Amino acid sequence: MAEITLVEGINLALARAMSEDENVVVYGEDVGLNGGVFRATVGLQERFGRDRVMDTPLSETLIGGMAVGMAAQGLRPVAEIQFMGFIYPTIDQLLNHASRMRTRTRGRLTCPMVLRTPHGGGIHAPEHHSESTETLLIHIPGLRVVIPSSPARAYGLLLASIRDPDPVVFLEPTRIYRLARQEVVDDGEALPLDVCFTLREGTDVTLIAWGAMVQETLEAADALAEQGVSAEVIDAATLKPLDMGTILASVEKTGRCVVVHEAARTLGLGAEIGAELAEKGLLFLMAPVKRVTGYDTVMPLPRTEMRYLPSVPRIVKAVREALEFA
Amino acid sequence: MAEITLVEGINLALARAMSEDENVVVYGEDVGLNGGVFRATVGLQERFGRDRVMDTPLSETLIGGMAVGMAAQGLRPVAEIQFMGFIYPTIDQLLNHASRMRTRTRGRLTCPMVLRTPHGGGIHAPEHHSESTETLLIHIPGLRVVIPSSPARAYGLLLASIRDPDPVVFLEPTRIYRLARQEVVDDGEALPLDVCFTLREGTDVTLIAWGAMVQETLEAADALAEQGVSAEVIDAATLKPLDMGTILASVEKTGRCVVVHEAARTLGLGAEIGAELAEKGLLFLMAPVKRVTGYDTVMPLPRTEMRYLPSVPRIVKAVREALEFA
Amino acid sequence: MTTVAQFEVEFTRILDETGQLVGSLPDSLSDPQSLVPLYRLMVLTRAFDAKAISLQRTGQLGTYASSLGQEAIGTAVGTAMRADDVLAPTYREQAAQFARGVAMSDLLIYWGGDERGSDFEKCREDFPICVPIGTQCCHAVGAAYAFKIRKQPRVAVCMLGDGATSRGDFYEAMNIAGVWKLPVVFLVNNNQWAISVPRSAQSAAETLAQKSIAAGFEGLQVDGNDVFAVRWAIERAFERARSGDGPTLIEALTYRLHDHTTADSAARYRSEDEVEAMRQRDPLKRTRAYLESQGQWTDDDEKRLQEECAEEVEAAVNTYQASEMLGPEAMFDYLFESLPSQLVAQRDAAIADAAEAAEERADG
Amino acid sequence: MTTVAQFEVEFTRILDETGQLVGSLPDSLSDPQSLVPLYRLMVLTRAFDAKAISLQRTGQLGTYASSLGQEAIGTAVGTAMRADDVLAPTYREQAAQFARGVAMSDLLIYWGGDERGSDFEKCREDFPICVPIGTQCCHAVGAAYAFKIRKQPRVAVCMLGDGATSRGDFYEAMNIAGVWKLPVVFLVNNNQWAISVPRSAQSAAETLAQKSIAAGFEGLQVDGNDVFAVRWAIERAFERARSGDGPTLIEALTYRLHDHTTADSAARYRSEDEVEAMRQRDPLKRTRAYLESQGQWTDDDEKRLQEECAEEVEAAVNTYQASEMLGPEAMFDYLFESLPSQLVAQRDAAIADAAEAAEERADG
Ligand SMILES: Cc1ncc(C[n+]2csc(CCOP(=O)(O)OP(=O)(O)O)c2C)c(N)n1
Ligand SMILES: Cc1ncc(C[n+]2csc(CCOP(=O)(O)OP(=O)(O)O)c2C)c(N)n1
Ligand SMILES: [Mg+2]
Ligand SMILES: [Mg+2]
Repeated sequence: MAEITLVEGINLALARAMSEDENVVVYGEDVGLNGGVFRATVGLQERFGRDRVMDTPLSETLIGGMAVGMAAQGLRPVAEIQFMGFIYPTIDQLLNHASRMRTRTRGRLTCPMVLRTPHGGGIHAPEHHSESTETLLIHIPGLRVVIPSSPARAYGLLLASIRDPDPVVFLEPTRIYRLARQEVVDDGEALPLDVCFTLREGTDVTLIAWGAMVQETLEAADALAEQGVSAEVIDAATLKPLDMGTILASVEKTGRCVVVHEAARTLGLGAEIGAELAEKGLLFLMAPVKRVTGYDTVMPLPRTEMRYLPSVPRIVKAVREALEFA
Repeated sequence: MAEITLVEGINLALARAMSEDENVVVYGEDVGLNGGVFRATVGLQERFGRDRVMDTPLSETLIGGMAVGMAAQGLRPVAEIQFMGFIYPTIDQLLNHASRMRTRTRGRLTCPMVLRTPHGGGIHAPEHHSESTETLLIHIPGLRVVIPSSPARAYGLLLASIRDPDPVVFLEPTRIYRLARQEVVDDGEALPLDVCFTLREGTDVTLIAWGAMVQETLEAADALAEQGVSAEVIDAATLKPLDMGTILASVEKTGRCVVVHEAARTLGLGAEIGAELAEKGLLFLMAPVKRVTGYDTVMPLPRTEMRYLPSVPRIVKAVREALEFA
Repeated sequence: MTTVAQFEVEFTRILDETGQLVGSLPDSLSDPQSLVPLYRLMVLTRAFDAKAISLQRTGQLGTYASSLGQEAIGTAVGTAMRADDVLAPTYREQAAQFARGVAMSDLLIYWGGDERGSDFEKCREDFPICVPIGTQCCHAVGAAYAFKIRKQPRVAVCMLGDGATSRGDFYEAMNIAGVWKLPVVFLVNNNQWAISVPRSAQSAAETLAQKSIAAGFEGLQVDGNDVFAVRWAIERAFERARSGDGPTLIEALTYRLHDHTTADSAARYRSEDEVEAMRQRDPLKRTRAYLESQGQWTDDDEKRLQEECAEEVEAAVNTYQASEMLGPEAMFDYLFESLPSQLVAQRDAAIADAAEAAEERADG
Repeated sequence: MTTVAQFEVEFTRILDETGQLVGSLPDSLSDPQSLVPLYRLMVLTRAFDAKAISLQRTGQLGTYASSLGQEAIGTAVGTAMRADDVLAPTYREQAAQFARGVAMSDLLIYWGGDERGSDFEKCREDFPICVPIGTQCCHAVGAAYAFKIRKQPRVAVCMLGDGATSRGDFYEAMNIAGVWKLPVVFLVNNNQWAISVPRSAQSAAETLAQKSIAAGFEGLQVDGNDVFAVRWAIERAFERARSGDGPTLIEALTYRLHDHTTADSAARYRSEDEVEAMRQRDPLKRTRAYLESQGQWTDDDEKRLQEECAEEVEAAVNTYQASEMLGPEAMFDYLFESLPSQLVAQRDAAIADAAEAAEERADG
């Protein structure tokens, strides 16, 4: 059992899936010999050959659309978009085809594809390299959207995504690609694609986050614990379909909810959680549902990007406001 | 003063804007001699010439991106995407460029463009012709998203959108393009781009809708009135930035809120409204915030599309549930 | 200055407008009897189109796109394909789909607004009709890639219109097909119009065939109203594809004789004179003339064929009209392999609402 | 079979690798003195690149993309443009931007992660550096359209890499430029690599120049390490554009001597031998050799130039390092011409949070 990073967890899951099922093919820009700009696909081409690990031309529309054709033939394409800021040309194919192929053909053709892409800011990357626009994908019916926040969840959720018979967008939080190491057993065990992970139990407030923000949120929970506040921390993980059951049960217990995401506030996934609470939580909500999010403005260039991202103090402050509500 | 339809209101505003400002150019597929597949641009090419009303090749990515270049040169491009289902290739340009040009260059270059597109279902159109995916646009910081629900608002909001110094996506509800006629004075008066329109005052519940769903919602309000329920009806109209002030004030008065939209439920704009109420409405909300929406599934082909769209009975039922909550 | 690359685009016609051979038939059509099925399919397609239009005009069908005048292309393509090849069609390739085994009733069901029309009984790996223009190009190369790495001698056929050649998808797909030498054929039905936009406004390229030069493989132009020429070109392309030589682009020159769809009025943007001139190049007329000249066809044959086609079409209409409406659960039941629990409540609500609506209709 | 279209792609070199003229200089460069500024700009760009890399390596700059070995292209393009033309650059056209008047300090500020680096003092209508590959092609044609309908004799120049030629945007933009005869030049910096993807894996097209054939206009290939050849080609393209003859595609053959960016290690995917061989084709070396052979350049001149460039670069670094961080309000103040009231609360919160964070830093 090795201690590995999140990005190594991705790599391990890819290798596992490829060795289990010869229909799995991995492709994208620079995923071959170069092993991906974040090294997520390192070693795969050497191990599985150039037919199954392919560098494509620089064509994002094609990267998205080709997967639909491959999947219709029973391949299990796992395509990479090099950064989330370059995923937009694939939306046409994701929305009009990938997510609809089964519906359109009454199940005659299906689309078991995965589109992987690095997600989020905080790594001082160039312009357009720090995006967290999961909303554009979450809103699409028929698509699953998944994001891990630990090496083990990266491994288990990616395996599940590749095995899933329907299209999945798999987001990878760059900021924690190498933040921490964790023991991950390469046992081929997948994680479920429709449940949240309760990372810490608590009684005073429910904190919900995903991706890199889970880290900030856990740190905020630590800070709150020092102040005597018991926070429950949930990693949403499968953003679509979202496990509102777990979230509602938690908020029913704590009475308070703060959602943390780096995506822009308006119609970030926090909106859906808030709206669900506004519908189903009125009898137990003891405080306003707070959203600590990126602003409704453009992600700044790296010198000031941290101002945009939710920080531990911003999370703590929101929790304090919720606690002080009366 | 003529009684005109909504689509004629669009045409009137386009003609007005073009005659006021020679920088306004109108382009897209079939907008020239053919006058647009819905006749929205009819007569414009004849009147303003082929330099200012241009049929483009069948290239949606280009249609979106060319506007950015034109606008940087001080033109005021008003581009048409033939149906909302074909807007997705423009998202790359809208998100990475149009909405950011001012920010990226500290105001050196700007992007006063309008992207018009028909919105929504219910007209028995072919596959992919009945989309209501405004969420994908609303979430984009720096973009305005507007949708009228009457001939007069079509005229006034489109004029405002064209004159606005920043990028606007202007959605046009096909289902009510020709539903009703209204007197519209071609006086060049624009409407504000950041306020909701309260169409009917009421005391028991606030109904919020936009586009074609305003019609269903007003009918539901009629039905409710017969049952002795007084519904306030708000046309959100400017979906981004959304005038939450008006909405909050209304719900503070009525204590209940039902949002109606044809977009899929998850992260439809109803989510943002619900979440805002979960944050700011706890002290006055008397009932769960209900969302009557399209389902989180693919818009069906025309034979069964009405099943997908919110109907008067569905709206009335949601209001009744809100009223019966205790 | 040195010349570093040179290209030519060739145009091929085998059967001229008057029904005379001006080239030699492909080997596969050397038996005169083999020509009759081609003619038959063209006539059947035309009968189907006419019926569909009349159904639409009488409120019995949704918007419909006729292939009038372009039947030779789909006929040649569909009949040249092997059963296990894959077709990625537009909405205007009825003949190709019929040749593939798509039931006429399925196309009516589809245009009648019902998803089951894309659940073909045969050619189950063919893609459904693609409405977002050009997007099918990416699907075809994806399928072709699967054929290639599995070492299957199969070909993916991507059909598209002249308008579609302006989409980036077409180009990105061609480019990868070229560099990966994929077994795919791009067949451009150049019917001179993309709704109201004429070919001349779509691209300054002298031919659409030359667009493949950008992707480093051969493009050729054929008379698309000449079913023999299209067959010749596609067979050649198939041979190349199956022997590992990669993709081919074929531009088939034809003309859209009908409005773009039933929702369009072409009279707004083109002259009746132009259309009339193009009617002279009709693919059916010339094929029939040739068959007659070869003693393969008589007026009686024609009459019988017309009757047969009318009957077949009528049978399809009956099947279509007998199809019951989908239930509300159908919105949910094909979204995922198994419905996530999160959607069960929505499904239940949809079923309940539909039941209530039905009751109300019954009451009212 | 008739040939319906024919095309050729020409390659041009004026100055060979050893610094010998193998063709004739464009008229604009007939005065030997006019060559020195070209050489100077290339040397300055190289000095800038080297400094930027060292700043990045020492944590004083963000990710940076060097133009090492490709300086001739930007130099030729930037110096050939008129002030009121418009440039749509990538991140690898420093020389072109400097020629346009972009301050070196601005590029440092940009790569240092500050939006103000795109607020150029001169060439205020030039587009900022474009990171999403290929997307700038659409901007260039949009600007060119404005020039055309306003009957201004201006040209938009779109620079892009070999990788970018695989993007649909490039093709859609070329296609409309061709059919609308827009005054735009597409200049492909073919440095043989798109990160780790070699030119051969990017497209089967024998040349990238031929991609314009798909759009119906001329494409030509030049030695991109030959500043004279690039100048010749772009001047010719400008002439065409300004006289209403529409767009041109120029493929400039060069080589990316450095890693893709400071975040890349090219050793993973290409051999040092290949790179070493390409170093022999260095554009600076050959230009200097030619100047020397013409008695226009001495070792002293070289020494003085190197010193001058180092000073200029140093001054830019100082300006960069003196720039203060943007305030939190800056996130909001350029989003719209005037901030919608809906965003005021967010702006206030950002300012308050920044203040609190600053306080905490002061305390801690
Ligand atoms: C991406 C996209 N844009 C626009 C449309 C609307 N539309 C439907 S058909 C058509 C013209 C297509 O022309 P062409 O490719 O020549 O095919 P044809 O209809 O002539 O067979 C347009 C613009 C669409 N369906 N998809
Ligand atoms: C749309 C898009 N996809 C991917 C990337 C990531 N990326 C940055 S540079 C690059 C390669 C570009 O190659 P090329 O066009 O040849 O330009 P070069 O860097 O060689 O100058 C890639 C893939 C990007 N910036 N934009
Ligand atoms: Mg056409
Ligand atoms: Mg390159």
